[in-house]
Amino acid sequence: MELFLFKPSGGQASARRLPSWALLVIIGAGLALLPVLTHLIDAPFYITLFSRIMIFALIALSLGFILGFAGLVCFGQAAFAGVGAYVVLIMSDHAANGVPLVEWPFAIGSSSSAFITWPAAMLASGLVALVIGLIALRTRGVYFIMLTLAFAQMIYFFFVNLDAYGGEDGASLAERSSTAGLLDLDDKIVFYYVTFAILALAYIILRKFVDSRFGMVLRGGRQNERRMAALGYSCFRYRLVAFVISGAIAGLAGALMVNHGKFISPSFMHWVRSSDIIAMVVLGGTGNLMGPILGAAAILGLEDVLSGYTEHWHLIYGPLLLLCVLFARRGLYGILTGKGADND
Amino acid sequence: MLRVEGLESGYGNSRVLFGISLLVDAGEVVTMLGRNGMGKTTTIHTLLGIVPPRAGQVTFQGQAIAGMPPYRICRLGIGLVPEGRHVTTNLSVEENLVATARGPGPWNLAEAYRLFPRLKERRRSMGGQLSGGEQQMLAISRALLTNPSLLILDEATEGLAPLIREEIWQCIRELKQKGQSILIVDKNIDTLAQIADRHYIIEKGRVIWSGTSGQLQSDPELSRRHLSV
Amino acid sequence: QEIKVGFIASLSGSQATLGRDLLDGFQLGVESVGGKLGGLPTEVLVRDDQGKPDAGAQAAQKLVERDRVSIVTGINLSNVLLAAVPRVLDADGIYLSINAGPSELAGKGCNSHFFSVAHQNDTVPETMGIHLNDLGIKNLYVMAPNFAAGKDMIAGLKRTFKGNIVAEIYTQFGQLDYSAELAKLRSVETDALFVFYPGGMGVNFFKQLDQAGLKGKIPVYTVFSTDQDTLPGIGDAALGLESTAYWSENLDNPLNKQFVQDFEKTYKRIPSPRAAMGYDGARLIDAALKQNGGQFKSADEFAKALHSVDFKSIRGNFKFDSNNFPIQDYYLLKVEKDDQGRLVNKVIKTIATDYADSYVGQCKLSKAKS
Amino acid sequence: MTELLRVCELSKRFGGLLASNRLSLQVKEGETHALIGPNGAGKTTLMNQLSGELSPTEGRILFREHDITHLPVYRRTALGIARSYQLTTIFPGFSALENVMLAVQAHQGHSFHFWSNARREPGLRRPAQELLARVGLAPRAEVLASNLAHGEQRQLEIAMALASEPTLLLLDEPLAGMGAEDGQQIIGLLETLKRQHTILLIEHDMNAIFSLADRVSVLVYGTVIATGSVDEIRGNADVQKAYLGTKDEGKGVQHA
Amino acid sequence: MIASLFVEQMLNGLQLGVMLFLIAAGFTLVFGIMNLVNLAHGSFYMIGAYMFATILQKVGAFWVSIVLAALVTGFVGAVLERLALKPFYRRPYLDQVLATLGLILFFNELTRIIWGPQPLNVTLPGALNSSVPIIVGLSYPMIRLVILAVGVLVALALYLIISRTRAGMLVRAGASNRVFIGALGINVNRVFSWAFSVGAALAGLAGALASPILAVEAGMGESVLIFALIVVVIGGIGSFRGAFVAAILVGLIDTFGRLMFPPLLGDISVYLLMAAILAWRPQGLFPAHG
Ligand SMILES: Nc1ncnc2c1ncn2[C@@H]1O[C@H](COP(=O)(O)OP(=O)(O)OP(=O)(O)O)[C@@H](O)[C@H]1O
Ligand SMILES: Nc1ncnc2c1ncn2[C@@H]1O[C@H](COP(=O)(O)OP(=O)(O)OP(=O)(O)O)[C@@H](O)[C@H]1O
Ligand SMILES: CC(C)C[C@H](N)C(=O)O
Ligand SMILES: [Mg+2]
Ligand SMILES: [Mg+2]
Repeated sequence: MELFLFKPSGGQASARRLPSWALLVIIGAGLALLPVLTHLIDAPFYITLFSRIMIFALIALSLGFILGFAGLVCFGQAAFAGVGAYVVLIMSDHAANGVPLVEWPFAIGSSSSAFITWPAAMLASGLVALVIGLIALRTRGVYFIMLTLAFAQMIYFFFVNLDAYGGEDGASLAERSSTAGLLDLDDKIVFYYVTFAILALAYIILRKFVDSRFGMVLRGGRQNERRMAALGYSCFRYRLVAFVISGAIAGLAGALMVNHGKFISPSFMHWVRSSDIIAMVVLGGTGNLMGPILGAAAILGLEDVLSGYTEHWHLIYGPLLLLCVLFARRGLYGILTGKGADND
Repeated sequence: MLRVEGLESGYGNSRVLFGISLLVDAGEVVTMLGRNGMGKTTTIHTLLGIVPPRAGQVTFQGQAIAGMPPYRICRLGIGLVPEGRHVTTNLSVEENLVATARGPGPWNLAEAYRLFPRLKERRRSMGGQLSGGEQQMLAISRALLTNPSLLILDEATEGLAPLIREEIWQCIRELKQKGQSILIVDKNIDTLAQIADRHYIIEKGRVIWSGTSGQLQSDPELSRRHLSV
Repeated sequence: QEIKVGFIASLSGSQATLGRDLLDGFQLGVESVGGKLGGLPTEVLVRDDQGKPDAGAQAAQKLVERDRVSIVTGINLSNVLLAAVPRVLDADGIYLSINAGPSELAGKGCNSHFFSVAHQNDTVPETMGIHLNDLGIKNLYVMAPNFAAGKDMIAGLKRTFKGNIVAEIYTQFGQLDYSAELAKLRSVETDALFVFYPGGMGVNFFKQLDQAGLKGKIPVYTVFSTDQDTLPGIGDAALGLESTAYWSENLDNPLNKQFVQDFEKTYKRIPSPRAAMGYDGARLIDAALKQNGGQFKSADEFAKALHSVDFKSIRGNFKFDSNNFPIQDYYLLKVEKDDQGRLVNKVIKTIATDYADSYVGQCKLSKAKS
Repeated sequence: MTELLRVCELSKRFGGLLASNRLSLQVKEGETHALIGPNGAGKTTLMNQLSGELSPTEGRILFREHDITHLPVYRRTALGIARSYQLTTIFPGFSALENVMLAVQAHQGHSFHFWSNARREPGLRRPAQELLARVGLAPRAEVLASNLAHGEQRQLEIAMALASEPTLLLLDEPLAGMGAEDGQQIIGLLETLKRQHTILLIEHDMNAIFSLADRVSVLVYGTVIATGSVDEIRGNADVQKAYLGTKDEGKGVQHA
Repeated sequence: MIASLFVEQMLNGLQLGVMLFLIAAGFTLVFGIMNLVNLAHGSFYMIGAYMFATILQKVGAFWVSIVLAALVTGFVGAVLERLALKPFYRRPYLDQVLATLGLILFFNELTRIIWGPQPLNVTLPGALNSSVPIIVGLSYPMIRLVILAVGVLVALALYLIISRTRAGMLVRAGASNRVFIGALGINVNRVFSWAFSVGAALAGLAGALASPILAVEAGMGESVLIFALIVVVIGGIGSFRGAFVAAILVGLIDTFGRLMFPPLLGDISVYLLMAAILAWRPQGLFPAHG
């Protein structure tokens, strides 16, 4: 109650700095043209870095969708991504050894094709999200956070104990996914653009979702669940669908991730990773879809820059994070556009 | 006892109070009247320091208190029954009463239970489990237990059953007889006109009329215009 | 031309003493050849893998792609190594291991650009197995952390040990509290205990073993866990523990004496095998570069030189097998106090000479040669 | 008039407290039925059981002869029961119009639409605008709900309740915290609603009760002690003793 | 044989349990009651351990070092609260999470700079480093018994303070009613500052006690933090009784789970426990807020 009682009003009046469409254009064009730039300054490494940033941006986006619009703070987003990554790894591994994935009750062959393994990754992560959601979505707030954390840790330990694929040490992906000869994912620039295209597509789709009737129900449930029930909505179903969508997108990001680093280990799924993802979303600004992308770029970019200066970069980065939260109440998106990100 | 002069304050960019002045003498019962949203609650919160004052002076028992933190102001002897009750939901009824009680003075637990027997029945219940009206009783008792020299009641009878409401008015009459100073905000103007000594009518953050109960009752036009009664 | 070496190791976390010793030894090795490997201006870029495979892999990738180093070395943990090495080899770099020697890279996964100057993990416990057979131990309780090296260690032990394994316990990597495992150990009949607990895990394990009053009751044999990177931490709880190894601070040869003396002078502590292998590694790079006329022409050329160069190791007998892992001698060591009262590893006896690892046969490099 | 709602022997226990004690009550189709009683008598608790937010310890609730005792909230809404709360509950981050649009959408029942922009859908906007007009909020349609005045928020809440075209409206102290002016406006609104809906109303404001209600039930310690017309209740000695006070209460609350 | 294994595991579980309680108690003070999600609470555990290791080296006396370490940590907590955390009391949880995540990184790095990246090892003086016979065939480490005793005593004292004293009531009233408790003449800021420091001191105490059996290293707080969080949630946020019961439960399940279950089940036993309890009682065992 008191939280609202003394909320300073009139915060809306702060000057608009940058229209959000302009920000979108800048980000989009910047990412599209980056390879040209890195070529000019002969710093091909940045292609790798930004591919990585975009993959994390995709995970953050998937979380930003449910966190910002449905109020679901999921502490297991990294685990969904990890599941996707392992699916690709395991399928490719089986394909390389010519062993079918499952023989009973019916044979499922294996494949290293992106057209099969990546959707499979989404499917698997979506299914995992479905199961977790069925249980966790019955609770609220901190209890929801902790339940998602618990399930994520269970998944984490499942892979820690999966000795066939390296257990805690993780495993390397022998070959990147094949694309029926269409694209050469070993080419860094090709991989970069594939990642970029997927990120852009996910953004557009989620953008549509949040403004649709479905999105309105999610947002309403975030603001006042009791009222939603009284209106006749069962928020659970809508949240479950959103949760599964989010999990599937994170799974796709995982498929990209294992292709990017050609390596996956359970530590990608540890709760600390998930908290990094949450940090990206919050720092970027909740309640809009550009925030998570900005947050991922800011955190990974800062890490790259600062760690280049001193090995003790956490000493600067930590307090910087705190100050950002303290002064940029609405995240980076808020700073850049002058808009309240959290105002639904 | 309490003197407010030229008090101004607001929330964020919006100004709500535009120079409120009022006075409560020892032993006096004074009211603030006015329609919804005119700044009565804001006045109370500002003089208690809950909302920071932007201009003006507040003296309580001769001491300037504007700018002090609320807890220091209240320790000087002000007991508040806040609008909206604000009982502590996760303390039991009895703990709600004991946690902030202060002496010395006539009010203690037994006295409070005598005033509201219903609270005694529910003493082990958590504040948050009480019905709306029970919470209101708790908020009033809680303020009394600080044994204040000035009691401030902000919409203290809201949501109370007529019977209980009448008991509260009776209690205030008694307190007045014992010499307690009281500042009241309430919607039951007729009752207030009988109990209180003087009245201030607040409109849009300004005092637009003040006078005695007699003056208020003799001017029905006043009530109609400013209080829509 | 200058030579850039990427050095990755666990410089923080439970394995940090290993990383520290590797780095100190390596840098002392560089100093010992005048600060210039192969006579070239030398830059060593140091990165911390925090004991995590993903961090190590990322560090490796940055080193080869962004900093364009030609040689990467340092990694102490086998699991980190397995994640990082492909990054280096994909970018046409050379990896020279100075500690971790996972079986995966010795057999099917061997590579002409990957070298281990230190050991192949299995060999050390294999020689311990031989020793346990000699002692006539019938029942053995086995414990190790659950990660690549831990699995190699137990596989190696089982390859030579002829008795009965009472229990084979894998604990979480980095576990600090062994009370549950010790309770279980106490409740089981066994002739002896074999453990592999490097770094901080070893410090905690042996201290807790002692606190629980179990140390005197069960004879304990170990590998890689009672060296100078853990001994000061364990303290007197380590006294009397026996291990097998291919190097000791007390190994008696002039090169080694010189090294131990220099190391103690520079760092005010006794070197561990990690420091020794760091030192050897630096000097091996130096020797190989010198053989190529003080130049790094290409990864292939350099790899050839590494394999063939006649290099004087401080451990004495040493040469590369066809899978680029060492053939060397193994000793039995025992923790005792030296005349200054410091805990040291005394060399008790030689257990195996010119000992090669068991994976070399699976390595395609060997087939090409034979 | 037929019977719309029947509460049979309903009990709700909170630990040692019986908040509803074998409570029975009938609400007839079309009537405005007021519920009064001392503080803590169990009025809100009864409301919560009717709307489905609390489930009773014992007893049954029949709505149009269907047993709804254990249905979840949203299912009851679908059957035609809508409520407003003792404390205002709206969607603070949406505009007034969007608040009502969401209610309309709920009633239409097509919420698994993922693609088209809901805020621009005429099928939602038009009915929502009509509802706002009905409660007198049309000019404030675009204002953020959290910026509406207290009275306006209560109006908005009623507009949302109406979107489901409910048969039965449950209103818990709709006049609480309202000054004379705003209160009068709400009473006016209720007077118009009264003709189209069955209303179950909790209020401590006797003037409102006496001017709106067809029948009144008095709740004391979780049980209905009397039901009757306004005049019967006003004259009932038990009610005066338990609730109204012995004095003529009409005077004390005249201006509330 | 089996009996002694059971007794030993029981003791181990209880010892882990009280340890978790010490950490969770402070966390629940700050989170459950003052509404601040302070992830850096684990850092106090770490600071307590480092302080203890350092002071023990200088002073040599065990108990003096323990008490000093807890006090110093409490002081660090007080300073931190005043300097960095005050503004976050009324912020949304996620802001708090992010800000205190930043603090974790800061403290970890700071300890690395001050004490070096390698773990410190604490060697106990004299008798504390030995074991005591408990039953036939079982001698149990002295230090673990000490932890058990201290933990139980502190838990008892805390329980009495929280449930019986006015200070305890004010702390419980805490954030749920900050403004109007203030308007009743209570200096809520001071109550909070004290509660925060006490919470920090308790975590510091836990860290100091744990350091002889675990290792003192940067980042040691994070792994216990997650367990402390689980304890708080299982117990019911803001409930001390709940935290105590949950801590013991978690301690026992984890210890026995590692021994009796297959590896995967052993690893996740605590998480399964939490999921099961929350599925059964979505507000934890002892929901504190009515
Ligand atoms: N926390 C707040 N933030 C912003 N504006 C506020 C806040 N509290 C009150 N206001 C505004 O300040 C003005 C005065 O409100 P106040 O609560 O003082 O009125 P009041 O006279 O007590 O009314 P009522 O009779 O409804 O209690 C109103 O316009 C109200 O909207
Ligand atoms: N969740 C709960 N747990 C325990 N007791 C409760 C709970 N909810 C309500 N009660 C008790 O049940 C009784 C009835 O409460 P209820 O809110 O229904 O009263 P009411 O008739 O609406 O009163 P008012 O007119 O004051 O709003 C009260 O004594 C209250 O303390
Ligand atoms: C030598 C040991 C300390 C480490 C081990 N060789 C590993 O690969 O992790
Ligand atoms: Mg007011
Ligand atoms: Mg009520």
